[in-house]
Amino acid sequence: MKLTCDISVKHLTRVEGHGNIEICIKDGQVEKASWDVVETPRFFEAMLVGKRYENAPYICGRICGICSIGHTLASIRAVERAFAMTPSAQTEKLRLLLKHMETLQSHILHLYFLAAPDFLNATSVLELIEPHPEEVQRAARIKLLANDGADLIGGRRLHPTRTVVGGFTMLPDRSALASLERRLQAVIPDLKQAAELFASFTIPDFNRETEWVSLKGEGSYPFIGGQLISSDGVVKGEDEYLAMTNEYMVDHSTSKWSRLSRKSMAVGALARVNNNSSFLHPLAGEIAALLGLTGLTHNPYMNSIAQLVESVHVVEDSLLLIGELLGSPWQEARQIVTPREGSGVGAVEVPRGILYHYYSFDSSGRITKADCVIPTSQNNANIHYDLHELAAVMADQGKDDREIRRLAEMLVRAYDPCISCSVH
Amino acid sequence: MLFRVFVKKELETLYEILAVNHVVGPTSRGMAKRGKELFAFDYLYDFQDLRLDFTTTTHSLKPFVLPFQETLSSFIIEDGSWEKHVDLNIYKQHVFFGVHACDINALNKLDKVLSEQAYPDPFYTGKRRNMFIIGIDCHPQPFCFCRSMGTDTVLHGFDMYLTDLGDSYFVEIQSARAWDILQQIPTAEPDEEDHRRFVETVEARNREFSCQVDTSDLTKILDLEFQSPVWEEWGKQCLSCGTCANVCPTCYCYGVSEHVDLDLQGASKIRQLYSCNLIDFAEVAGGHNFRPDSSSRLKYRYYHKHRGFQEAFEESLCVGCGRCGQACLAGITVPDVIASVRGQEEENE
Amino acid sequence: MEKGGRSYLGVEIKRPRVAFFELSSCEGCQLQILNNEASLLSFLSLVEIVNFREAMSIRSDDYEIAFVEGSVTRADEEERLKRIRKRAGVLVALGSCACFGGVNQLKNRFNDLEWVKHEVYGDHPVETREVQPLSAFVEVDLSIYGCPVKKEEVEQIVTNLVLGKSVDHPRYPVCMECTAKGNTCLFELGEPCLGPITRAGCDSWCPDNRMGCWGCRGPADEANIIQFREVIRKHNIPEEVMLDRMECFGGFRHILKEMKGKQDKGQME
Amino acid sequence: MNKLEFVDVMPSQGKFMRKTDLTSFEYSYQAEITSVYPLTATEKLYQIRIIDTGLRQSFNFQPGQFVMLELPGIGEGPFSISSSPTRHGDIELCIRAVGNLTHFLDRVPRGTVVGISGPFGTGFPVEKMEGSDVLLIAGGLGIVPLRAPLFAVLENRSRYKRIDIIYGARKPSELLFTYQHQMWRQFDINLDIIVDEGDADWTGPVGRITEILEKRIEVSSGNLSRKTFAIVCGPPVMFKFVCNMLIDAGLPMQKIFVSLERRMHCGRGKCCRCNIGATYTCLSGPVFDYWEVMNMKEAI
Ligand SMILES: Cc1cc2nc3c(=O)[nH]c(=O)nc-3n(C[C@H](O)[C@H](O)[C@H](O)COP(=O)(O)OP(=O)(O)OC[C@H]3O[C@@H](n4cnc5c(N)ncnc54)[C@H](O)[C@@H]3O)c2cc1C
Ligand code: SF4
Ligand code: SF4
Ligand code: SF4
Repeated sequence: MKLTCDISVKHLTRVEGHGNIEICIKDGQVEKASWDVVETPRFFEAMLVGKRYENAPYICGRICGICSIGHTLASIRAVERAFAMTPSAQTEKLRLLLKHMETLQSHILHLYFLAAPDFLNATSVLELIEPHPEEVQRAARIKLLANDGADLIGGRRLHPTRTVVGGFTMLPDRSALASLERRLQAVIPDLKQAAELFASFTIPDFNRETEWVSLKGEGSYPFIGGQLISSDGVVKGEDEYLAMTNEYMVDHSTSKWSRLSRKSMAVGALARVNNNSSFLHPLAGEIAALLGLTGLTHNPYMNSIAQLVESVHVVEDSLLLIGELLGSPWQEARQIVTPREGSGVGAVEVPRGILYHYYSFDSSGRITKADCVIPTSQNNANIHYDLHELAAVMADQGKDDREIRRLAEMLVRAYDPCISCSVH
Repeated sequence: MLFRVFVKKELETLYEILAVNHVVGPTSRGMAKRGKELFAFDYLYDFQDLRLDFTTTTHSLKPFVLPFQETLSSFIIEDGSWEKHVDLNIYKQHVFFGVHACDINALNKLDKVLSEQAYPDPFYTGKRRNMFIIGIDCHPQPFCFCRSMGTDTVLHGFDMYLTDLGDSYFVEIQSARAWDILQQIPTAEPDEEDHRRFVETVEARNREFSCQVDTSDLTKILDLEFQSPVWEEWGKQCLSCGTCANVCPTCYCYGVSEHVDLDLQGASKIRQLYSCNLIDFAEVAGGHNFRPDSSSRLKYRYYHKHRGFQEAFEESLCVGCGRCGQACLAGITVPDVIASVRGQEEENE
Repeated sequence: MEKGGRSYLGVEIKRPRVAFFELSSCEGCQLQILNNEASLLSFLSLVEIVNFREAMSIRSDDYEIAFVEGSVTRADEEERLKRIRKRAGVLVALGSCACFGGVNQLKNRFNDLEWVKHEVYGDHPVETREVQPLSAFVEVDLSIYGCPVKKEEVEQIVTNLVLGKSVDHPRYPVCMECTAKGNTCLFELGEPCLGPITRAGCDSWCPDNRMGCWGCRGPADEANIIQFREVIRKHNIPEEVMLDRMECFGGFRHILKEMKGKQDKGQME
Repeated sequence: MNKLEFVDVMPSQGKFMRKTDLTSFEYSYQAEITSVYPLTATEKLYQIRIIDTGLRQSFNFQPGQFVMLELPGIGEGPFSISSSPTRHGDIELCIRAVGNLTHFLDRVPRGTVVGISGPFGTGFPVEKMEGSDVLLIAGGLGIVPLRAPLFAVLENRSRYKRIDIIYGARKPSELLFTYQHQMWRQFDINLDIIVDEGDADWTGPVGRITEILEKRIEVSSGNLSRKTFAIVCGPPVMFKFVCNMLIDAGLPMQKIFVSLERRMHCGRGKCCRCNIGATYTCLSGPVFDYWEVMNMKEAI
């Protein structure tokens, strides 16, 4: 049977930002399959020019509501590296803990609110409230915990208020930190249940060999700074991010595209797990194995599973961090900042992949040039080529319109694209 | 009035005896930019945090008796009918450990309006009735003008009052409760030497006062100068931000607002302390504002404190703690304003 | 909960159909609404959400209240906005981007839009124009300020909207809320803060966390800018820091324009 | 043992600290709106009855006093009682829809239960006025608080001498209680109505309230008898003109009464919102004689 279909999804739902899917198949041949980002660009890199350094994290956090913590931290890191500052061990721990809270909340949001409805035949989480009350409550519980944790450390769950160049304006209350620890412990059974739920879903079987790019773990699962690595064997320093991302523009998209050794590459939870699985904490490792996430996985739909594994990992890691933080008295929250001429890169693993901020400063600490490379723009090309391949496979299997559309939407969602981020 | 003395190290015992209650006292809040230490009244959990040598606190004790926000009543709404519930929010006994005379006087003044007039406020009165107050002699600061307001000493409104004699404390005991508690630590009847040192200490303190306000005939002068152009000048500087009222130990005015719960099944009536310097303080529905400009609002604040209250209670509603002037970012202070109204600016510069 | 709505004190209360839309923004304000873990269910029984792209696939063009997040930076957004305006009985500007242009309008300070485009996209053609708030194109019935909006406030506003109660923003500045909390003023600590001139309502979110206010809610009624500059000067804070913050969210754009105009005419000392 | 004993304020004794004083602070009577009459486009007359019979009977007020009316979750505000004091807790309020509470009130149906507290404030000394001429001067909504003393006077008509009502409104359509004007006249009351601008059906005089007052003063050949009392209610601008005319006509300041309006949030002399200087309009007012008014800065 020769399949012919024309699929056009204008403004894909349950993703952050505006993007379209077009698939056109004629007589079993894929004529067109594309992923177009139509979000309006906001020009953050230009906005920053001429601004004093302390504006950078504040403004850049507003690139994206979901990963504002990640942007803020990447921005701070870029500034601090440009000024040759080394954050204190305490600041590093608090930042990582804050980062974990964002990762947890974002992953849970994606898993339950954006992805799960597809597996449970619903159009939104609202429809799941009645048939699956415990699941929805569980998701709300975990998300609440992560959000509360972010409030506690960063001052605010989105667009944090305590994070500044040099450290924190204010340190969390110790007893509140201890209660966060207890709540994190209590959430582990919830995560195990979540793993069971996702184990019961049929993840579409689709593989396309991909180059996976992430930070390189050195003794621990990497989130903030360090070397860059790809599953094709490329290793580069943090400052060489441009050689790792190679952004370019395409006509049908307002977001930039990226490539490394192949015509496209991918970043995100799956890339991180693929490249650094040996550093996962024990329970996360167990769950990865349980859910079939072993070896190099080339099925993009497994990104959701990788997110689940990471959710467990960050909870385990947060417990260790809080233990260390509570183990010693508070040190000075904030260092004095002395601006100087120079430039710096900050690379941070945000929920959707590796994020880079780069700034150069004049001697008074004003920004002369800024650059931000966002995970979704690194993934766009890969999403696009995945869609093409998916369409071809589906056409071969003679799947109908509806099924192709469903799988295509799910595919894009699996990447959890953060579009307003990517067209910052 | 009864007096005792006890050696300083017994203070910790006294603290521990009282620590079974909620204890609120002056404690450090770190350093300000200009290198002076900041203090605040807060709940204490450790004697080490108690700083009886504090200079002044940015905020007064007011939040403990008149919280910034308080639920006056809540409603259960069931379709057509409703039920009103009032919870007085009276909590258990609080010990206020280390309060200067001005702040005790401030509470006494608040009592006049909130507890002793018609319609006593049970929310306030309830908290006032459950206070155990230990006063402590202060260290006059360059902005304190309590002596001008007659509030540098306090005659009532506390349980005991401490004066630091160097190696011991001189205690004035005002309540039977205080007496009973002091039975549990070794104290002695003050002797001649203690009396002498007490008088000396008081005199030394009095010499430290440097800031003054001329209050003679102030009520009349305020009336006479009601149209004075100086108010315009101060009005231009005022940020209309309400900070002065928030830090003031005697500002008590408020607004009430009602809120419906998200599920429409409950509602609440909340009062929030307000400030007469805020733009809509005297605005009525329809838009007419009785004090539309910052100068008339600022004038009203002085008018209420130094004239109106005087008329009603024969005392001023200002204890001269100087907090408002310290907190005001525009630098508007009571001594400056009053001097200018009296036409004495130069002297005060 | 029954579909038809209920009554409050005998007055019938309809459950309005509500839609959420976003123009150029970070979508954080919508996220704040999703972040209502504890009260989401009550929220949903109060209003019927018929359009929320970030959370659901089904969409409908039949709605009474439209919440629009983000600012207008392209012709297609202007059209979308005008279409939404036609359909919605009540149009709500959600967040500072929608109310004032938000951080997005920072690019407006460059007179040369071509330079802006080139700085980010090189020679690749992209469409963009001067960033504008919703009110530049359509009538806005209600503004919810904040970057991000405060969820408690959004809930209260939505409740009032449904009940037909008016929505009154505080008219006083952030300092009122901040000093009420017993905070140490940041100026004491040598930090800049726009609290004295910024509209309250956020419950002094930033100063509570020892971060000076950046003015995301725009100016308070009767913001005393002249005196505030004096405050900044007295505390030895560079005026540039104050201007950076006033510029950040667009709320002060009229005031800044006025200040600049005066400066150009040499009227400022 | 060192736990200090908790003092419950409720059972405590003392001068102003009787239990009833303290409990009454947030107390409100539940009262039912028994009927609603639209009077004009923006004003409605509400008949409100305290539900509990005993409480209703013991509810006493003086003409000129006000109640705080509360709709849970919506708002609370002061409203003058506009009905006869002999009707106790069966009161009438005439309310203009201007803000939150008042617009919602405009929507509630008959039968709705509201909260009433009070009565608060001072009243007009109608007993003292017995044996005298009474001049009631009202502008706009000012007729509402005047209705209570008017009822009191009507119920004892024979104890008073000449009674004049001078009532001004912006437009004929804004005149209140038109259905009662005939009845007032039947009680031998001189009712003069004037509007700022007439309409097609308007046959009465057009102009300012002061014009009528001038005529009234002329009747007494420029000198009001010293046995005259005046009650003046209306917008702030009106007070000054009217009261000055009365004083010029020889009326002592203590015989001129006005009802002032200020923003109020408690009605109980606490919130300060109604302060004029430091005088609480809610405790010392809203009814003041003109001497008191003259002595308060920024009163009018
Ligand atoms: C002694 C007195 C008697 C009054 N009698 C009447 C009357 O008989 N009929 C009538 O229609 N109106 C009367 N008013 C005015 C009436 O109180 C206000 O119109 C009403 O409170 C507005 O409330 P709102 O919630 O609708 O307005 P909003 O603007 O939403 O007001 C919010 C709150 O501000 C306060 N407030 C606002 N305007 C006034 C005001 N003018 N006076 C006092 N408080 C105000 C109230 O506490 C109110 O709840 C009287 C006012 C006073 C002081
Ligand atoms: S000095 Fe200022 S803060 Fe202190 S009591 Fe007087 S008015 Fe209040
Ligand atoms: S910190 Fe900011 S908001 Fe708070 S009082 Fe100071 S200036 Fe005002
Ligand atoms: S403190 Fe200022 S910047 Fe922060 S949320 Fe409030 S208004 Fe916005």
